[in-house]
Amino acid sequence: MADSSMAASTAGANPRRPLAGAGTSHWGEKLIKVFLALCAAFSVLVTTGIVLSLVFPTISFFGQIPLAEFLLGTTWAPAFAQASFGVLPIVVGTLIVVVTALAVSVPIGLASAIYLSEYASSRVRKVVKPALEVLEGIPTVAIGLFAFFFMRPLAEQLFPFFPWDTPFSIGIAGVAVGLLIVPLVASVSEDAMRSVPAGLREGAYALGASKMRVSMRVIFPAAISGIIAAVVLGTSRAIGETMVVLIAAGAGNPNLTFNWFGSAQTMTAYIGGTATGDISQGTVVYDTIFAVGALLFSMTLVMNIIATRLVRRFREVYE
Amino acid sequence: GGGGEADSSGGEGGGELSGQIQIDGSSTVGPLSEVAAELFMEQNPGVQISVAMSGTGGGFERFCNGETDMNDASREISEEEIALCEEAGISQERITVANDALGVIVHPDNPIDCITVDQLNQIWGPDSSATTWGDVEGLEAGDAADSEFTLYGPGTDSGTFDYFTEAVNGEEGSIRTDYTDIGEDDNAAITGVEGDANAMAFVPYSYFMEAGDAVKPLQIDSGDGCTEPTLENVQSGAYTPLGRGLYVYASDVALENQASVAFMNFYIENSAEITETAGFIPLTDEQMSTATEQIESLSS
Amino acid sequence: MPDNGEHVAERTAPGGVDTASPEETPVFSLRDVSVSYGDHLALAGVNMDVNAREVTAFIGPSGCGKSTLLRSLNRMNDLITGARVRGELLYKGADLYAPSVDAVQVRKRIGMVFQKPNPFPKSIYDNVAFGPRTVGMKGDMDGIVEKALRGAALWDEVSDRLRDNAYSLSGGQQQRLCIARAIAVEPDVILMDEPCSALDPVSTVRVEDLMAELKERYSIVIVTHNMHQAARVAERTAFFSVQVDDAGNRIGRLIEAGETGTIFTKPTDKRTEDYISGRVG
Amino acid sequence: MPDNGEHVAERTAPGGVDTASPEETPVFSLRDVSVSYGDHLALAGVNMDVNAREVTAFIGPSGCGKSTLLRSLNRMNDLITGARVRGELLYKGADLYAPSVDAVQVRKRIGMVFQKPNPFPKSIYDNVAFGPRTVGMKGDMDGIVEKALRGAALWDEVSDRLRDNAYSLSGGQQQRLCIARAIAVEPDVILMDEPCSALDPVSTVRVEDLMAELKERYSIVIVTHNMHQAARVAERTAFFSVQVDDAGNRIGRLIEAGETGTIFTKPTDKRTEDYISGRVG
Amino acid sequence: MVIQKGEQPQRSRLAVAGARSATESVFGAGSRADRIGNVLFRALLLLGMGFALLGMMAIIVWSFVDGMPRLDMNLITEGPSSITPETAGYRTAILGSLYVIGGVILFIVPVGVGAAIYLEEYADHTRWWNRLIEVNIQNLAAVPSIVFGILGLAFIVRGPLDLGFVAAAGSLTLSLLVLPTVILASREAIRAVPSSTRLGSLGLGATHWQTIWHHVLPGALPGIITGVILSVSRAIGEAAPLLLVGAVTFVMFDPSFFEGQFSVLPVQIYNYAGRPQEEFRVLASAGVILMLAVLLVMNSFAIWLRNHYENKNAR
Ligand SMILES: Nc1ncnc2c1ncn2[C@@H]1O[C@H](COP(=O)(O)OP(=O)(O)OP(=O)(O)O)[C@@H](O)[C@H]1O
Ligand SMILES: Nc1ncnc2c1ncn2[C@@H]1O[C@H](COP(=O)(O)OP(=O)(O)OP(=O)(O)O)[C@@H](O)[C@H]1O
Ligand SMILES: [Mg+2]
Ligand SMILES: [Mg+2]
Repeated sequence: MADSSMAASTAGANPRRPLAGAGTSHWGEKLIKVFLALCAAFSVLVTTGIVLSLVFPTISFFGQIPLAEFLLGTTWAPAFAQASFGVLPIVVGTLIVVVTALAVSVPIGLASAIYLSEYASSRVRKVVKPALEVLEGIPTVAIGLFAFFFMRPLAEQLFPFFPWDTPFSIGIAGVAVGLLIVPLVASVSEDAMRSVPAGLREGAYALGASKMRVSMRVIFPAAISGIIAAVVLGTSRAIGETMVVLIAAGAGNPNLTFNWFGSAQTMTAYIGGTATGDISQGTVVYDTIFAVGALLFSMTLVMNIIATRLVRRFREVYE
Repeated sequence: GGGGEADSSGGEGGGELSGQIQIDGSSTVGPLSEVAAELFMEQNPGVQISVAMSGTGGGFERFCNGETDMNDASREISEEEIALCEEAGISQERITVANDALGVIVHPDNPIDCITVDQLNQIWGPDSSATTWGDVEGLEAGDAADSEFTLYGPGTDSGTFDYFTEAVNGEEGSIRTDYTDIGEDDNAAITGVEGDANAMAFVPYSYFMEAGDAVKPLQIDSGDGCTEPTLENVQSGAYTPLGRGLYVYASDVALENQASVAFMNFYIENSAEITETAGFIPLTDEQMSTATEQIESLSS
Repeated sequence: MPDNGEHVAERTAPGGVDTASPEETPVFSLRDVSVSYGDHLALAGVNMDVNAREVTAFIGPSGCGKSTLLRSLNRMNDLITGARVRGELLYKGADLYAPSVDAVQVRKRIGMVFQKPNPFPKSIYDNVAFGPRTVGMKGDMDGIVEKALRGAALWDEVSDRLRDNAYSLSGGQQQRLCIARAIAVEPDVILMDEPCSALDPVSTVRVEDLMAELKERYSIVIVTHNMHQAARVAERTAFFSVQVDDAGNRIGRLIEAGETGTIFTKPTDKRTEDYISGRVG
Repeated sequence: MPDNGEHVAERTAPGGVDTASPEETPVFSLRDVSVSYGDHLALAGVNMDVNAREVTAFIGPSGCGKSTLLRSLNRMNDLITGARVRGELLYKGADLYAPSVDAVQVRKRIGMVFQKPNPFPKSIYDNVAFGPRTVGMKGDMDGIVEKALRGAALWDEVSDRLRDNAYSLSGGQQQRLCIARAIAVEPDVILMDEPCSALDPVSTVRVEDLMAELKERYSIVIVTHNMHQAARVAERTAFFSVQVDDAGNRIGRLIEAGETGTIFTKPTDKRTEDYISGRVG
Repeated sequence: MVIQKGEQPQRSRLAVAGARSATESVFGAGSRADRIGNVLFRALLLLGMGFALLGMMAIIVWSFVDGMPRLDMNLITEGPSSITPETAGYRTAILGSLYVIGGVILFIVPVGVGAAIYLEEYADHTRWWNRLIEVNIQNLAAVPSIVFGILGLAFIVRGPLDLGFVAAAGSLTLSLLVLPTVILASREAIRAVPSSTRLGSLGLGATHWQTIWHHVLPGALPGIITGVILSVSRAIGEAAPLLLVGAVTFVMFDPSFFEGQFSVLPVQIYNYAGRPQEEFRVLASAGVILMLAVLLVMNSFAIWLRNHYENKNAR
């Protein structure tokens, strides 16, 4: 049957093509898609840049220091006369900070998130949520100074029986980093909980579930992928935090120690300090910056692969 | 990129100089250059001086890349860095702009007042096994002899660390490994020593001067008797081996412009005011004339 | 159940509450109940009783406040900020909105099934088991789940995939799952907001049969658009409508309530009659 | 419209497409159509024609693939990853799934109303105006909006609050808004997936009347659970059911399709008869 | 019910008690353990949130107490000084921060949201390259900021882009740092837009982009804005990567975007905090307060914006 043309369609007169239509928007749509795809692909470029900027100095580093010594050695003293390049001490320093920070921020952050999403009145939420977001922006330098000048002395006064040998404490630095990431964890996981459809909440309440049960058994599992993402983001912030540790953790000593109360160095603080220090470029010591950077990068990579698996496993579909 | 593009139409010493001068380098010397820059700009508002503190090494990298005009340094330029500069066709000269002293500080209650270089070496040396004051030969520690000491040192990437290890232990970076590294912030060493009767640390002059009575800088005996780390003793060279110079490296390329030359001369001529403000020790007359000559020869 | 003037052997409802025969104590007594959302008065001046062990249907045009009133009966409106219930709303003689009453306890006894299916993003099994676990029911959970699923006419379709996610079910299946979930806790009253609007006729019949079965033990209130359904399942029917006041506000009102037969055949109010006759098979 | 062997004066549908009389070109021709989601075959071997300017109803039990087939008719299934349509699906003789066909153009001509009301979170006005603006309809937008709202029997209720958010409407009002929205672009075909399942009878009547009006100009396919509705509004009815194969898979099948009267009174297939007779009101 | 001597209060108390016990006999009270558990749980949550807020407040208060003496106009109007810390301020650093942040916003909003739209709305997730991009972004979000400093130094300051040690380079470095956060937050926001909204639009014959532009983006806007706020807040406070791209600078003149040296607030604060003289420490604390004020202003604006859209968007 004859189809007369669609408005603005040249092909519409063709009775065989009742569906042909304004193709004009087509190009626009394609162009937009290409632009958006480029935006997304840009991130790959960034990663490539990071890898490239790390890889050459790292290769040069491992030309002089065996990989095994780097990864397994227990003394980190690149700038010493008897130089030693065992990275474990600063890896352990980083781990202490991360574990401490998570121990502080996950319970506090999730508690805040659940409270805000499920308990708080909208008025409270309207005040507290933005406040958390402002706090998220507290400069890390400020938190470092606070940890060093306030928290650490206070901790010694409160718990004099612990071995506070130095004005520094890696543990206190970890607690401060924990404080720093609380808003992040809280805010991201609150978003996840709030985006759980209201129908689920209603359904659970209608079964006589208490708020606690609704929060923990329905909302929490439904939002778990977002919550894991929040914790992963927090973890990576903790691993990557430089300034707080630079100020409040000192640099410890080159040997492998697990002293929570004492001074120690982390990987990022080492990079930050050394890169702005007086080390001359082209030396092995200078190259350690990149080797440590590469290690950090690989560690976060591995962590993320694991996290992505977890998120995928827990992602719940609704609607 | 970088500096060097100041236009020199203003003529010498006048108030009409203009252009940009970029300085980078050591964070120890940085505050000194800042004071110099600030004072200089007051008189020459047309000149814009920026002082970065990427560290001596990072600074040399930029300096030899032609990105900066001058480099603050708390140590001498290394072989690698010289090569870099040569590659870029930049010839540089070390100009001493101030004197500094490393102070070995202890708690004010510590009975020790004076220490020999050898005793310092016994404490800080790479093979040291000393853990109490009493372990150190000839140290008059009195009641504190049996107390274990705590040691603080600055970041191993700092010029202060290099200088101290070389002066006391004979080799850069040669030091026992079980002391506490305080990293970037020398104030932390003051805080540490202040709060611990058995602590010892070494810090730059400005830090222990500012701390006042909170800590006690020890006199150093390098064979000629105990010497206090005072301004006069450092200038006269009596405070050895922990007195040191602080440097600005300038390049021939940078000194092609009048503003840079004027600034360097200003830096030297006003040494007394600049160093006092920044908490360092002024140049001696001899050092000043050497510096002036160096500037002269580089810029011609 | 005839009221012969004395207590017949009473059955104990799962909630542990003794229920009287229908004629004795109404399960809900509403006196001048009105509900507003913020400034907006959605429903006003409702007076009615809901009898125990019967099905009561709420009918009326869209927006007349049926869902609103239904949600007031188990305090689901507590969850909507701005929602406010006024008047006297008694459940077995006890004020539902007394300060000492815990809304959670209310909802344990007064279950609800919603208009849009809202299964949890969990397995089919866990969806059904959630309620019983919540109210602390002991015993054979598999049995409880199976019973509830059979009750909701869903067992045959899902028995071999109880561990699948509930979202893999079709819309109708999801709704029946929600009914199973509500039944599983064996509440005292079940409120249903258009529970069959997403069901096919075959499932609808099963659910309606189920209601007939359930009303022997439970009281049921159902909102429905399907007047046939009301006629089939409900002993009593309440007809609501929207009145527009002078200021142009649309306020829901209870027009009349009574025996279903009476409402459908001899409505006393003109509006009811109009509505009933304006309807189509 | 009787086919007298020659072209009767053809009306031009608003989309600008000439539609043939029903008997001439079926608007949809399905040949051996099957739809699967990933590995799961949801619907298989459907052969049928849908005539223009008629209402065609899809009925059948829950999960039999009615919605699935409906979505295939305007390529909404394209949006479900894993969904795959096989067989020949012709729209006015043109292959709907030909590579050169743009799904967007398809949906401009073949509109859709969904089971769950899904208004946009915008004002009532903007909800209705979005479609016309999108397809570039010129002219008096206020008039277009009013006409569509009247068509959906919603105008009287919302005319004084067109700027209010659509979510402030009750469920039934929301669904009628969605119908208004679909009507506003004056498509060629309107697909409706249980459009009345959330409507009260009065609105239902209006919508049904509307369908009767609309079918003079548009072709309508409706999925419904309400067999009375199918009987009332549809010229032709297709009955679907679920077959369980040996492996236990539940596959949707078209059992029979034909004149509504025939299907309801003299079904040729036993399953249809069972379904029809097992149904209620 | 026993009524004692017509005592009014006593009687009404009894009446209340009677009514209560009647109510309780109807509804039961729930098990004691349950009730205690619920109260305890709520208390724990409150405690957690209290900790979060108090901990952060302590930092602010502490900075206030420390920086109080220097809270004056000079703090904003004056440049840095090594000679007169009593009157020195952050003028040039504030300008530097503004330049850097302005650049960050201009960069991350289009690129970040664009990438998020692509990944949520267009990308076929079965294709390896799209999966690569996703995994890559997630990983980038976890890369320590200092590593971005290394990247910035090698590729932006020097190398291919060769911008030099200027504000633009710092800005770009921080943009790369926070880009993944913006993308991830925007994706979450876009994903939270119900698919029924999309279907409704597509069902009307709207094109994919029309659907995104008119329905998905407006719906996701509050979430996107939150993501941008979080990212920009972070960028303002971030010092570590800027240490490597040249912000550790004493500049007494107003900076510009593409030319000349620059400094930013946190770096300037860090710089002052490490000085031997007490006056600089005070100045540093005052700087912290200044930064918080800047953050507050920005956040307030963004929150206003977000509420504005949230109200428009429904419920
Ligand atoms: N959460 C809410 N907030 C504000 N107003 C509401 C809310 N829910 C319902 N309303 C309003 O209250 C009135 C009654 O709505 P309700 O949903 O109870 O009607 P209904 O009879 O159930 O309609 P339907 O048959 O369409 O479901 C309507 O005008 C509606 O707009
Ligand atoms: N998006 C989807 N992904 C996977 N399977 C689906 C999807 N949608 C539907 N199905 C499956 O396809 C089959 C047919 O579903 P469909 O929704 O078409 O049924 P229906 O006849 O519309 O049922 P109802 O009357 O309950 O709406 C069901 O088994 C369902 O589980
Ligand atoms: Mg309703
Ligand atoms: Mg369906």
